[in-house]
Amino acid sequence: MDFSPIWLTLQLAAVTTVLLLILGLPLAFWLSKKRSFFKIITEAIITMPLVLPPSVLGFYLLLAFSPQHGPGRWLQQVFNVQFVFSFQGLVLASVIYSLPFMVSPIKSAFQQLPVSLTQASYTLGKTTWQTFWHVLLPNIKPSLLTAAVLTFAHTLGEFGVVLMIGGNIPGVTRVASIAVYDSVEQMDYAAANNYSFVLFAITFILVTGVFVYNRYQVKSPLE
Amino acid sequence: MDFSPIWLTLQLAAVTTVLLLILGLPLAFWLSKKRSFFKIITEAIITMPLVLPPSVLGFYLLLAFSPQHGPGRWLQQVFNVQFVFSFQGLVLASVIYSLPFMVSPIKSAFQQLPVSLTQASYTLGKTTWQTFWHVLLPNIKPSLLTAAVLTFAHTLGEFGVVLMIGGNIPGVTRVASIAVYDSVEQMDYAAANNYSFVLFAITFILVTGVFVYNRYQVKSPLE
Amino acid sequence: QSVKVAVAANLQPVMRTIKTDFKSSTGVNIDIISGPSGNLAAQIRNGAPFDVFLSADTDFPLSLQHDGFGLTPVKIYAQGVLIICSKQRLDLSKWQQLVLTAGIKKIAIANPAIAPYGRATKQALNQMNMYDKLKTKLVFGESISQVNTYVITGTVQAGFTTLSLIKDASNKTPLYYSVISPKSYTPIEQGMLLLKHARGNASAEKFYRYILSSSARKIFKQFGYHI
Amino acid sequence: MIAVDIEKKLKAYSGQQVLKIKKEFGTGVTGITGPSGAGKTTLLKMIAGLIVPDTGSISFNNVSWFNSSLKINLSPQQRHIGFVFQDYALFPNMTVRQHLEYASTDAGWINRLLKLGGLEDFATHKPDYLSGGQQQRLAILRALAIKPKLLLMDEPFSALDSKTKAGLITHLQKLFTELGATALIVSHNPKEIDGISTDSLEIK
Amino acid sequence: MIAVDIEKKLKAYSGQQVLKIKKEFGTGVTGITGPSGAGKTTLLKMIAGLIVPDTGSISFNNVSWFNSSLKINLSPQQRHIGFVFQDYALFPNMTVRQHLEYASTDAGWINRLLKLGGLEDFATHKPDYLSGGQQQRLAILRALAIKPKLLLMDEPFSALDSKTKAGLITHLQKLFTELGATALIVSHNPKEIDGISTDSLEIK
Ligand SMILES: Nc1ncnc2c1ncn2[C@@H]1O[C@H](COP(=O)(O)OP(=O)(O)OP(=O)(O)O)[C@@H](O)[C@H]1O
Ligand SMILES: Nc1ncnc2c1ncn2[C@@H]1O[C@H](COP(=O)(O)OP(=O)(O)OP(=O)(O)O)[C@@H](O)[C@H]1O
Ligand code: MOO
Ligand SMILES: [Mg+2]
Ligand SMILES: [Mg+2]
Repeated sequence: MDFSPIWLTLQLAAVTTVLLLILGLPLAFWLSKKRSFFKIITEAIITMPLVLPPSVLGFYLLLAFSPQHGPGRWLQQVFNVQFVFSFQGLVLASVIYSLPFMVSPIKSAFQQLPVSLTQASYTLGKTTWQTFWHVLLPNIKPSLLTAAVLTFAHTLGEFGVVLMIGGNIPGVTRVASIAVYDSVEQMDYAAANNYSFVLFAITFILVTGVFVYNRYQVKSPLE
Repeated sequence: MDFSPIWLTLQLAAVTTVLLLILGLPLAFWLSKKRSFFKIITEAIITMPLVLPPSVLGFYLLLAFSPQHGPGRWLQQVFNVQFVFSFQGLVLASVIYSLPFMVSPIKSAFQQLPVSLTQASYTLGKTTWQTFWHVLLPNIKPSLLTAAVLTFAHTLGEFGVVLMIGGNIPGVTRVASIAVYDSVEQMDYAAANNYSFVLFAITFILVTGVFVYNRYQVKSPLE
Repeated sequence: QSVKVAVAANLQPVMRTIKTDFKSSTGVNIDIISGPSGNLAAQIRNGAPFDVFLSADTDFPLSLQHDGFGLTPVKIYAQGVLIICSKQRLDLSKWQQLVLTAGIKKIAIANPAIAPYGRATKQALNQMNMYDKLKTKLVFGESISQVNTYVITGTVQAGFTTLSLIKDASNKTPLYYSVISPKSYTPIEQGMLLLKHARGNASAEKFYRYILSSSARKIFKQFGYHI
Repeated sequence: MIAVDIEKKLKAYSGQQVLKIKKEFGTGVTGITGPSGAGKTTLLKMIAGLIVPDTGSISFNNVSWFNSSLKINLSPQQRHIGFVFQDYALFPNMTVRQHLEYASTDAGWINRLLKLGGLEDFATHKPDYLSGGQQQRLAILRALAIKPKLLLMDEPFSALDSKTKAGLITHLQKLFTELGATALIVSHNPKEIDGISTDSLEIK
Repeated sequence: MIAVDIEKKLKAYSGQQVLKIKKEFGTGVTGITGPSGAGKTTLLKMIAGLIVPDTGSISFNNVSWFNSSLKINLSPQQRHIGFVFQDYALFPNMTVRQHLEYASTDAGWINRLLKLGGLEDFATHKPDYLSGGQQQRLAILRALAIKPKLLLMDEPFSALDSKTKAGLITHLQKLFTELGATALIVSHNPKEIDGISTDSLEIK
């Protein structure tokens, strides 16, 4: 059995989740604060990729990054990077695609925290950033974990975009979801079963691990 | 332009979201309370479909519900229902597929509520169910909304499972994501653009509407 | 009563004309579901409610027929022509040298496992001892349609596809192509099967007969298929 | 009449501290005092059924609410208790009136309580928009809304100025008599309930 | 020395209520009293920069903190104030010691504060595991941790028994002198700070 699709998928999901943590946390925080019309529009735009079918996103990425014209040509000529049929292309697509999965739950959690926590931290002379990091973030840990798991998972399951801009290249863009699809269509149910089983096992361990860890986070003082 | 794929998609997303609200809310609540090992396993299993690529899920659904053998054959013979290549099949798949998107954010939000709210409600003689309904649920509204929007959106964007067990049948299983994919394949870029645009417009209105509504929910007392 | 026709991806350009022509002569509307032949066959096995199957080869319909999914014997309705094609102004008459140059970065072929045109491409390239040399440049489209998409959007510099793409009048993108020597691959004989699901559907039978009729043959010819 | 005879280990200090209470509280008001951290809140929560004692028994008017050897443990709902939480535990989603409506359907009673707490003008405010003293009064009113036979009040007057407090206490005393209620009031300032308390308990 | 001359509309009653304060507070302790809902908390929050007054000015030792006509409005951080919130506003994620470490890096000072508040034994506890009085003392210690020149304390002793309170107040007085601090203490029980207060303000 060829393990490269699984390995590739895990890499993709991990890289995407890390990038989105870096990108999504400040964004969620910014969005959670008092709303302006501009913020609402920003948030709607961020939410878009989630609402759009992967095939639509894939189609537009294909058009945008075709090395023949537009941004794709420019990237190709100036940096010699190609976003279609490459791993970095999948990363880019996943980041766009999973962004709302990171941002939304975290933003909601921030909104549910009492304002007085922030106020108390401010009176201690702490900046917004310090408050964010030491007070707010630690108090939304369950949501943070949920968001990270959802993002990782959503990326693991990415299929439509990859089908569109991946090109099914072994070791480069042939992720597990594509490998399974491929095996099924070839009626190679044994291979499909193997891939599915390995993914199942890995993710079951992962998910259970997270939950067991999280168990100790749930508060139940005195009882 | 043929609007049936868009209509179908909206129907699918709406039915799925409603079913998942009914199913997911009590489940999230149950999971948010003190953990047992059994619950952790349950939660891991619920989270599975999310972590599995849609093609894997589609594969197993195909195996299970193909009228060639097993439960699919039985359903076909006894009830004359077929879950593959039918709308009810897509609903079933979407419910399984989107379950964690409903459950996870709501569960985290419940965990972040102070225990004393529940205790206060209990001393007023209220049952767990009444407490859930009148005290806990209203206080996690932002997360609830987020969960519903994520679920709806995730279903709108469903592609892999549908491609696998839906079969692109006009008016029955050709949802928008498939229609776009198909249009691109047929090099009918105008149609692909149209579908994309309509989806974009609908969801932009939806999402902005939700956020504008939610704006009034964000607390900022006195300031 | 409408007819659900599962067609191999290479037929997409021609099916639009077929659909209109069939509608005007019989008044019957057909729903077209297209994809790689292998996918369609797998779906039929799993209960997809298709009436007629137009494959890009004979193997898929034959095995379906063998397993009892068919109502008729498999009939060959056309023979496909494999080409190499590009959106760039390239002199493809010497494509065998050209594709090895650095200017050609990516070449699209259809997935050999599920698309007969991909199978034929692989066979031809192997026969010319080129498959291994090109391996790092190849990207795999799900079907001929996806290869076409990659070619027309310019995401690949060249792709192996069907001649019907060139003959499609509705395609406004100028394309450059060259026919692959027919000796290098087993002829792409495309077979048709009337499926079990069509039992009692007179329109489906009508369509089955229509595909073998002279008016349909004329259209296939227009689109570059050999009859 | 409530009889309590319980033990509970407090996970408090680095070492351990055992809370041991054996006492009968009659109808009327009993003041409970004791230093901060002694276990006053813990005692009330055990009586309410929110925390389970390690061993012992609690019974109210000869109905057993808790008995560790008989494995009896009634739920908080079954005990029908009015509880004023030290941190109020108000519902952020409900207005003042909704708090009371959640607990009672008797509109006359609700209006009477609102008046008693001086919150008529704030009936449509949510807790976030109330001052500290207003919140505390709401917590008291909510506990009274279910017309309980047993009231457990955890520092219920700590945020009130002396005038407001004096007025409220007078009203409460009348109400307790009317309801025939037993009230246990935790207070760090025993003088404030001197006028109405008939008994007292000091912890530790 | 802090000079306050501000106006703020309170969205409180169905009608409206205007809070008008004009006063200079000198070094030492000023007690602030007034009925529940008068605007005591609102006043402290305006001085701290957490709520913006409608008009007027606030200055501390001749530095302007707020001036509506000059559009000056320093952030809470710039004002360097010790604030004890009426509802404590403790950080659920931090232990007692972490609260103080978040505010100060001076380990000696932190240990001194822990001792002063009688919380040495609870240094590793999180707020959820503290009694009401312990929480309140932590809120006081946290405000002191940054060694502020101005302390705003909103009902800081409401959850403390008289003995604990008396001890704490003696210590606080020493500390205030040491820091040369100005303290405004909101209290519904003016007697409790009688011994240390040098001035007083009654609202409404
Ligand atoms: N949820 C909890 N888990 C573990 N220990 C707790 C919890 N709550 C309180 N404690 C500890 O138990 C002891 C008793 O707490 P309790 O709240 O009953 O005190 P109290 O008498 O009400 O004090 P106060 O007057 O300060 O409110 C304290 O030392 C406290 O630290
Ligand atoms: N966040 C808020 N938004 C609007 N109005 C508020 C808010 N907080 C308090 N109020 C109202 O403003 C008025 C003054 O409140 P404030 O909290 O300053 O009173 P206080 O003097 O501190 O009373 P207490 O002694 O009860 O704490 C009250 O009538 C209250 O209802
Ligand atoms: O027309 Mo095919 O089945 O994609 O080779
Ligand atoms: Mg207490
Ligand atoms: Mg106040």
